[in-house]
Amino acid sequence: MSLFFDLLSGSMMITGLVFFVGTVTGMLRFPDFYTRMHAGGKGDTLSTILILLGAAIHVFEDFFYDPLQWGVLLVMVKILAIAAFIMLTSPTSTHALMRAGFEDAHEADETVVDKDQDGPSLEELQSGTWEERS
Amino acid sequence: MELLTLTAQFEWILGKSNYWASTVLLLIGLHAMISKNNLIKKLIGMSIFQTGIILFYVSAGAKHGAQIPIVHYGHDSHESHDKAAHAAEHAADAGQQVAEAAAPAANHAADATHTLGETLYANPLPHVLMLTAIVVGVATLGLALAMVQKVYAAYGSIEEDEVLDAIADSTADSTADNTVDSTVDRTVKGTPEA
Amino acid sequence: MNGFILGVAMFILVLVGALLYRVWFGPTAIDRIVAANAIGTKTTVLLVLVGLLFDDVGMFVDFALAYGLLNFMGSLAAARYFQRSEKRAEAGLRHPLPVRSKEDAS
Amino acid sequence: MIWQLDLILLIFLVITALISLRVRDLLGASMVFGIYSFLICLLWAGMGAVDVAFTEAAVGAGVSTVILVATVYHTRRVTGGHKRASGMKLLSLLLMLVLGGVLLHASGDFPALGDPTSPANNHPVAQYYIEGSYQDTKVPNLVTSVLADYRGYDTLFETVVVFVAGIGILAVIGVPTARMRREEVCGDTAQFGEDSDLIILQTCRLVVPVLQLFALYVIAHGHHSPGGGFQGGVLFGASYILLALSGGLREALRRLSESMSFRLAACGIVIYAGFGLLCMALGSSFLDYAILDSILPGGVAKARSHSMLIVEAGVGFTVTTILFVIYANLATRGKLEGGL
Repeated sequence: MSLFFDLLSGSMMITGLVFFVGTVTGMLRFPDFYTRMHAGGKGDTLSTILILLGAAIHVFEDFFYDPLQWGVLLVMVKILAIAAFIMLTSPTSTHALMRAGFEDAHEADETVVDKDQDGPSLEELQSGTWEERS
Repeated sequence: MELLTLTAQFEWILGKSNYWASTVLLLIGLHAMISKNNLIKKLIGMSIFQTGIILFYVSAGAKHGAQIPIVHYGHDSHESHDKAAHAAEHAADAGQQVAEAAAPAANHAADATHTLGETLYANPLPHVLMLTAIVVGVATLGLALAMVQKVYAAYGSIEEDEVLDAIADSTADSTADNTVDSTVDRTVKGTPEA
Repeated sequence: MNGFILGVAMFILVLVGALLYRVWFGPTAIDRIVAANAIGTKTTVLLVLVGLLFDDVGMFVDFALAYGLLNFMGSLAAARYFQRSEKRAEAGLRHPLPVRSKEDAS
Repeated sequence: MIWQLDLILLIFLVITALISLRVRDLLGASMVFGIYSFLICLLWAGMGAVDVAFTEAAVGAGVSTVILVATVYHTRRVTGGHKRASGMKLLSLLLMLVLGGVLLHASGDFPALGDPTSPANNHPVAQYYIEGSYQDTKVPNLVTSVLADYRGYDTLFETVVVFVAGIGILAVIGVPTARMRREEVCGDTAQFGEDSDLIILQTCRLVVPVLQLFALYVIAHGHHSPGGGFQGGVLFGASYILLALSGGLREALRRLSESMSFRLAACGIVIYAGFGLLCMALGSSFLDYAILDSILPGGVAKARSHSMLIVEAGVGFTVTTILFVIYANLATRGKLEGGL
């Protein structure tokens, strides 16, 4: 049974690390602010939550073998609370930063702009000159 | 100086690394405080200097293989030292309740923790000193930043040389510069890029 | 298991080091802020892992929780900075940025 | 001590310090300084200094970055070139070389890191704190008992320094006339977060109460886990700063006005010092809690433990309110309206 817990928490941590590698790669390699923000926002949150879940399972193992240790259960609940708050605050800061970069008139890289669509350009949106055609 | 083996050299480096790092941080901070032109940069340098000092103190109190300085007294103890501390606590309790009668037992328990106490817990004294230093540090950083804002309101710049030039100009004028007032909006005076 | 956790922590730390590249060369301030945000989140994880390594998570989880609650304050302040300086510019007040250059990295 | 993490973190620390001084955009430099504080918190956690790490976590993430950004907002964001700094730079480098040489040379005489028999660790005072303080006070967290009991004078005056820093900020940038107008503005009912983003507002609505509750937990539970008056106070102050960042400073000031802040801050110091005087009135020396045995329940050791809790609450009052005052004044150049 110990092996089961170890495998479960280990695999969660490794999955989290894989996502974090993706995050770092995206943040280092992507061409402009918006795409970097995309990588940094999603992968970072998910990898954090996965690794914290792995840690919570690792802590739960102690409780599983000795169910009288309520303190250990409390620690697990706290780790899960950290994961919950990261899930709440990290997307919020991503949203705030994306908005800030947009208002600061950052340019999108031309390789990631979809030119075929009949939508507004980024400059039109930022300057507020674009109006939706009915 | 005798020749050391590779592992011994590595251990020697590990033993000094924190002190070296704190020295480097001290020097970086001091260099920034002296040579940086911008006042906010100087303050960041001051904070780095401060962390260098804190690092030195905390390193002095670190011990290899020590627990964090919080006594394990609860029921969730696995290791033997926890049990020893536990036993010490019980014995001390007993010593209080039965007063002098149980004094030898309490002394014995105190001896048991005495041998363990040296390596069991990290030294709490540097932690206490540095903990208050951090909070006081942020309060003084706030005060310094307030002065930076005041300097900007008065001279329209936070670059050291520009501020010095402005001071030299204002003292060169025989009439004292009365427009430099806290309540006056600085749009009158603040033309930094002029 | 301790060795495994140490490995995970070291791996995260090395990746944080890779993020320092973005902090050093990030062309604009907001790129640095994004990297700071990611590093802050990972600090929370690393604190929990260090607690596991000390075999005493209960003592470390408290300030990891504090980080989980607080580490978006920096990005929030920066976001508010951009929003407010935008408003000041619209209101015709003197902008705090004399030069609005994209190549502000030295 | 985990030396692998320790070593990498030290290298990263030096790199981050260099970056934050090198970046010419001050907003970026402030955020890099935030990263620096994250890393140093990790370093202290890795060295087992949990209380120091907790303080650094709360201060670095919640307060220092935010007040740096507020100052950058009110001054200039980009630093200019160096007109005459080069001579000073050369002199400074020379000085650093000499000083660095001396310090590195002296470090050869230091005891190795983590040596349990080093003079600092072997000193009878440190030994006594480790061995005797739990018997004396029944407080498991040795740092708390040393902070609030054995070194009570020190902590009292550190708290006073924080208070004086708050008064100093008021004296330096406070604007008295605007402050009087401010009282009138406070009277009308401002809408909560009228100019804020909806998503940020709702998140902070969830986070702020949890943060305040958690801060109270940290103050109260500081006897048994890392925490105490300073950490909990910083967290509580950060919760008001967060409220000001999301819902507007006016909203935060409506909950905790500046005059009330100073009253509470003074109150905290009066609690602390008054408790010391109470000990004197009962016939012992200043801040000697053992004499309070006759008032507080549970024996001498428990009396000291309870006294520490009250004293920590006083510290918490002062730190909370002064940090909020610092932010409120720095964010608005002392006018307490508009601003960041």
